[in-house]
Amino acid sequence: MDVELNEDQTMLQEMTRRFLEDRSPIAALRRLVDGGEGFDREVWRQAAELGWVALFVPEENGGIAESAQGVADAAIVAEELGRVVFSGPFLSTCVVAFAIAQSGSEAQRAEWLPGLAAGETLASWCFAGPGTKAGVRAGSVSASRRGDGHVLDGIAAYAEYAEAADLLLVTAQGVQGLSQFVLPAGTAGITVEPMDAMDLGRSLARVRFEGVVAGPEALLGDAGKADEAFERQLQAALVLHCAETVGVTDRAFEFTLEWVNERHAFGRPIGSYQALKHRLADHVMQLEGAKAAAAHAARAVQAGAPDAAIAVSVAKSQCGRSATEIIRDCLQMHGGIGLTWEHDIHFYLRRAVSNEMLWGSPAVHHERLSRLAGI
Amino acid sequence: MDVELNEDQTMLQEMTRRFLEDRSPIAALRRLVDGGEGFDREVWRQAAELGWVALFVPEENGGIAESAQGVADAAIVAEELGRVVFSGPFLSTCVVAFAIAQSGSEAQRAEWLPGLAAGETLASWCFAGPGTKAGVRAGSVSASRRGDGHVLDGIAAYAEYAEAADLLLVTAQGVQGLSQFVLPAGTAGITVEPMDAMDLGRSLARVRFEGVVAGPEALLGDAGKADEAFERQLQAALVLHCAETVGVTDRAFEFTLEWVNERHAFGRPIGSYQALKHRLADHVMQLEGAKAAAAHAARAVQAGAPDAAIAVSVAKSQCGRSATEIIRDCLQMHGGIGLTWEHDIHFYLRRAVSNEMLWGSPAVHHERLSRLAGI
Amino acid sequence: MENTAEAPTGERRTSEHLDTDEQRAFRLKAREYMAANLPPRIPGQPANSFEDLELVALDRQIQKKLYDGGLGGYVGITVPEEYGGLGLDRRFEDIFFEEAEPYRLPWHYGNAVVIVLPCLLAHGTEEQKKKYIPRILSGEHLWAQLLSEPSGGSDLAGVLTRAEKRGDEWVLNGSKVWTSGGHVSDMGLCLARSDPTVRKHAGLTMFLVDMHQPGMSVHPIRLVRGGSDFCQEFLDDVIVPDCDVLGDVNDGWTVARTQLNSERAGMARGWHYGLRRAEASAHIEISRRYARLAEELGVSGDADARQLIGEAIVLDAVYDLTSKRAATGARNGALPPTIGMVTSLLSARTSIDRTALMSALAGPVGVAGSPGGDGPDIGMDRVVTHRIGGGTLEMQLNLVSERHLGLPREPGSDRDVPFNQLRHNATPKLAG
Amino acid sequence: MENTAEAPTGERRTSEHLDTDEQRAFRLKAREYMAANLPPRIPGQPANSFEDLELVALDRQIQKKLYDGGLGGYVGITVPEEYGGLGLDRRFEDIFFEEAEPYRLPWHYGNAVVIVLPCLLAHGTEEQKKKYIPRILSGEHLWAQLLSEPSGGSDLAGVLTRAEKRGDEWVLNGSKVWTSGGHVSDMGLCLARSDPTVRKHAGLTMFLVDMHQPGMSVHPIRLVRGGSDFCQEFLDDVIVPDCDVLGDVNDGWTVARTQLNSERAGMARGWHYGLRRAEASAHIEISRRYARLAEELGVSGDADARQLIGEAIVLDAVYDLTSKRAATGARNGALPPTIGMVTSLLSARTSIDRTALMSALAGPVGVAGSPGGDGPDIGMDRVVTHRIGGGTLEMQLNLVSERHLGLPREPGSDRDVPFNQLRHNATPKLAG
Repeated sequence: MDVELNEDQTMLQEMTRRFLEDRSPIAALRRLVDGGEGFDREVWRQAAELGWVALFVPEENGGIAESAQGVADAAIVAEELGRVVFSGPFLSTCVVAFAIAQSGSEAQRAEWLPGLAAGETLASWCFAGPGTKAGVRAGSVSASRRGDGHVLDGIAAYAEYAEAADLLLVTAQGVQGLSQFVLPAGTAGITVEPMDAMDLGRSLARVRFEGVVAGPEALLGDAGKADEAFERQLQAALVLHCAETVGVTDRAFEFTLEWVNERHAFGRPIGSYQALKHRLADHVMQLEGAKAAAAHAARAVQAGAPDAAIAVSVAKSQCGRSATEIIRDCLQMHGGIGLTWEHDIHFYLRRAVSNEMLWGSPAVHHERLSRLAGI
Repeated sequence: MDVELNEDQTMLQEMTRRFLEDRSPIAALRRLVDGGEGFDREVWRQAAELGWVALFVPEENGGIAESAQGVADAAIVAEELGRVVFSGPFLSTCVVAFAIAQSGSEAQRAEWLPGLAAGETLASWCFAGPGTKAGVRAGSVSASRRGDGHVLDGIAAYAEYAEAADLLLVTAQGVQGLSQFVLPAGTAGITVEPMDAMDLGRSLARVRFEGVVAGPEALLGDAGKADEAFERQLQAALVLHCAETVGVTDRAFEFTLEWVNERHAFGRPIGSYQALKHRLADHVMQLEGAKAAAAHAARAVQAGAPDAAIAVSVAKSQCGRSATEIIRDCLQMHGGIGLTWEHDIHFYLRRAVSNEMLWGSPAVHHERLSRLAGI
Repeated sequence: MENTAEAPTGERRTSEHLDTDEQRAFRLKAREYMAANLPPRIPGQPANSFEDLELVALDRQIQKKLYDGGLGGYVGITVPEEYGGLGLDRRFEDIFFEEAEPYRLPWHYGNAVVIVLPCLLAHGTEEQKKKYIPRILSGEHLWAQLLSEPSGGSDLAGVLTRAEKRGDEWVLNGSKVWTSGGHVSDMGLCLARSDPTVRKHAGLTMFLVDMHQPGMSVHPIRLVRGGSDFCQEFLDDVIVPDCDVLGDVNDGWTVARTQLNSERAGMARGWHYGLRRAEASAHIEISRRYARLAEELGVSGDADARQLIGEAIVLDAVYDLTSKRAATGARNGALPPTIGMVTSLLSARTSIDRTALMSALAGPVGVAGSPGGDGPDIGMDRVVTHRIGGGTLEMQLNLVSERHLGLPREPGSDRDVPFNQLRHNATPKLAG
Repeated sequence: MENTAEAPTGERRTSEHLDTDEQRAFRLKAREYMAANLPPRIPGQPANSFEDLELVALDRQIQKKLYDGGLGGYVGITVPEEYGGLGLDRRFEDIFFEEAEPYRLPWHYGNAVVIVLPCLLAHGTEEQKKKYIPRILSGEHLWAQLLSEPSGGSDLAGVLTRAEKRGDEWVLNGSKVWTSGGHVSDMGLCLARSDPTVRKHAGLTMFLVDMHQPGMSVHPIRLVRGGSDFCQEFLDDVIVPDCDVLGDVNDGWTVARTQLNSERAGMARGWHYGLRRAEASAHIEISRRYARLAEELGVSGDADARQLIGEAIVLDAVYDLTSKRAATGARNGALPPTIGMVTSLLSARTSIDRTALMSALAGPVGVAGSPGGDGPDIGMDRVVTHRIGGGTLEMQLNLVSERHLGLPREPGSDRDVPFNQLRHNATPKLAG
């Protein structure tokens, strides 16, 4: 994705790809789905050992975050995950680890980070509301002061792997502003309702908060002052999300290219027909656009650049729309076989469409960009 | 356009086409533009003799409107006008004649209709405001009661051939609702400011009303009760506008088909290349859609069918968008020559883009359709 | 859009005032018999869905009822009497469909009456017509088309299924795919390669195949979304007697052309006769789905959502008006018969575009929702938006550009080469 | 987007800290000389516009100043000293452009330095290099490319212009078109057919043509919107001495390939060296045009307008990021050189898409407005959205699919046939 990877990053990429080809190829997803399972915990633990979450965790809490490349490196991993339509709590766990590492007290960091880094603790990030514009703003859960703590009420939707999570990071709206809370999954008043998701490799849930009591030990950072921290988390999450989408698209495009070179119709490879060629040329153009936007977003967020907020929205719109459009047409180019359950491409397209709309649809990011443009 | 023309209509179509090929081919427009003239009054008078405006005027006022086919027949003429990118006040004069014939007092009809039918009186229809959403609503001119008449203030934009017009039909907003007025062009307080239009075959102007006194003889229909009449006029106007757009598209598509069959590249006609073929296939599909929608709108408005309001908006969106998209790509298929002043196609594309946006852009009609759908 | 029954129009329009005495008598007979014997048309009920075995069984009964009641079965009115039809002219067929509007018709016989029947009439021996046509009209035989193959769906003349002559019968081996209702059909129209040593169009033969024989194994295909009414067949020494060759040996492509043209003509007409309402009188009706969806999503007041809905309304209406205009124009000669290809293309494009609009409207709600809710369906519509029936989009675009617009064909590279010297694709197994 | 100067970045970033002593000395010399001699870079001023004769004259002066000041002219730093350059390595060129950022550079020499210079270096005789290269660097010669012809712009090897040998000179007859700045150029690089009896790529020769001779008549082309800096030339017994054949006789296609590749490489790099800002450091900047336009149109608060603007921001940023990434990747080898074709395609697509968005945003305001206002420009942008430079969209799509993706070429029908047996198009006159 990025054309300026350093040696370590190239190694990380190769290692991740080899691990996934070996332990979590697309055939593994098919088996998980047919078996009615969500994801493979053993694979996840091994992956954690490779340092996937540790990228966000400081050394003293069991991580390797001194590399100062956390987001950019994790984006490399995310892109590889996309290529195999990986099923597992990578994104949510990373963002929660990032949040606790950045805003947590020493006690919170010591309590949660080692488990997250080791793949033993799973986390879910709860912030989005349930509507059509969900994905970039928090506020569907409210926090009201009670004693030295807060009471939380409301619904967070599209929470990834909440069903499996040990830990929830909740962003809630109070009278003074946003606050964030770290809560064990079993906290009284929390109900997790699994959602029916078209992406068969991603567990999503609605999390209902009913009079949930969050003590001071659960508060992450200062009460009512989490707006900036939330935006940083969102940016980091969008970088990973976009990188993943690029991987999904890249891989589907790759095997479609193989297919059109190999499949013959009327005595010629179908890839020699100009109509397909021109469509594929447009697709690679959009894909290059997605790669450029995603790579720039990773760099901008990593560096805390002034255009980071713009960069992630540009990337989210470009990656999301191009993924759906490209893979939809790749499926088309496969003819009828692309519509069968037996072919892999539907897993790619399911994730593409799903990623286009989660974490802010293109429309949501276009609106955000207008706002960032001062309009 | 319509697949169910009767014998008279087929004759009208042929006669109109012959007349235009003879008196007003596209080369005539080029001469008018190069000469800095607006339109050819002599051609207009001859056209009126063929009954173009008379279609809307009752027999007793010098017309032939007993055929009960006014709108549908005029749509046949409009389509032919589109094929040569005709420059002249057909649309505005027809709508004003229609309005006076439908809502005018006996005196008003006797005063104005014979001149309109004969091509001696030119008329402009003033209603649209100046903004981006202009085209389907009146209200940028206000009417306030004074004595037994009204005083008009405000600006109407995009008024066709207002500079040349002898007569203005103004739709104005009063406290009770819309009112319409028929005013001689020279009435005190009216200023006509020509607009710079990309369609070189269509004169447009802003018409400024400053304390214009409109006596009771100028009032068309009842004060404050013109909403329905206005909607009927709008529907009739949209039918003609869409039919014209279909003609523009049809002709540009036709000569592009000739071009791609004749022009060779790499030893083959360019029309044998699959990429062009597929685009042309999509274009003819959209063009057929435009024809079907325009024909249905003509029939629905003619019959006063319950879906007439929906039908014109469907047609306006489909005809406008497909015209621009098809002709833009036709220009593309001409290569560099299509971009030269010497080639005709830019006149077609200018009218297409212009027609897409005037009388309500696609966005305006989509909004209107949502409203008509009860949303 | 084409595959569910529409509600009968509130106010029915018939051409009753044009009836002759004989026509009037037929109309009254049909009216009375249908009222007594046919089930009502239920809006939203699938027209054909071979997965729904009860519905298939119901259609078998309806077809039989229509035949037994002297109405010729579904579409038997213009079929000559010696083949079980009524031998009447098209006007009677129009009357039949006018009267049938409130009732369900046996739409699962679509393949049989729209495609197989014209092929039998055009190319069948007297013996074949007398044997097979009455069984279609009486409801005894459901037919399938055994045409596409897993090695290449678009290149229909490139079929690999082999037919070898052994004595006075033929032995067929190979695989067919995308067969609607293969698992419930009694007979199949099957194109196979009888001579691989000549150029590909020249070595084909068309067979009438008994689907109920041991060599024929039929497997329903699981599609992305779950089941389907498509099947893949494996032909393992399937036997066809000499008398069931349709048309001449090695002249199967001639029959296939009739078959394809009949299918296209059927699509231009609206595929299943009488499925759509009468054409000329139709008004645009905006689907109530949009208002309901906007309400459910809470976006009724959003300017951008209203844009998407307005656009969707235009798409629907344009598709509807275009296909009705095409049907009228093809019938009265104002448009060439190839206009059906344009309609078919528009149908595909419309569904692609509509699914994109609905997906944009729903945003995340369209990709995940409460179990059993219809949220994720909106997202899934984007996955399955392309169609198998009617050929791939690419083939439709080729057809429209070459047949309808008359643009030059691609320089062909495989038309004049002996078939066994061409490169062929592997034959994947599509059924799970 | 590519054709106007950008504002110098507020905060300049240089690689000064990496300089050796020699480089540091060069940098300071350049800095001082430029400050004293070059006009400032004015944001929005056209980079090149051959219609603007004053700007062309200014660039001639700037080029001369750079040469006289010992900076090698524009892009002469890496050119060997014997041809008038400085004979330094690329690092010095980078320093030159870092220092030149606040100033106008002689961008009208783009054709000469990006395209002609590499052709001369690769294929020129020693005599040609010594004669022509110094005159480019010193500002004496502006060059044009005489390549496309009215009979067919995409099929470059299909040129009809004839070159006939008469004694020790060549006589050229024909017409060329889409020549940027033909009317102000001193020399032209001209491809002509020297042998029509062989296949089309084999009978071409490249000539260095003096544009100031009687047989050469140059006519500016009037485009849809008014003037243009494109010309059509009519060659009527244009004379070229033998010594001005570039490369071998009948081997002109080899030179033309260098020419096309140089043009593409130039595009990938950002066409005019130094026109864009340094790559890696760039942030996304949202054009202020959108806020101004939204304000003027009164649509700042409209949800649907904000969608269109957001989309336009994405288009701009993606184009910018993609071309910068392509330039970096092509330079460090992470991406193949063909990536420039992708950028070029994206540039065309972006302008098509952006004009559509702006047109939708403006609605009727974009098709008619006050005389002198910029309303109708928005509509007209949709008319002129396709580009002539860089080949047609179709050629770009072919290039990306065949060269970048490696998809099979179309079966060619004209590559092996003698040129005079092919069908050719007529040669229309495009200039009014």
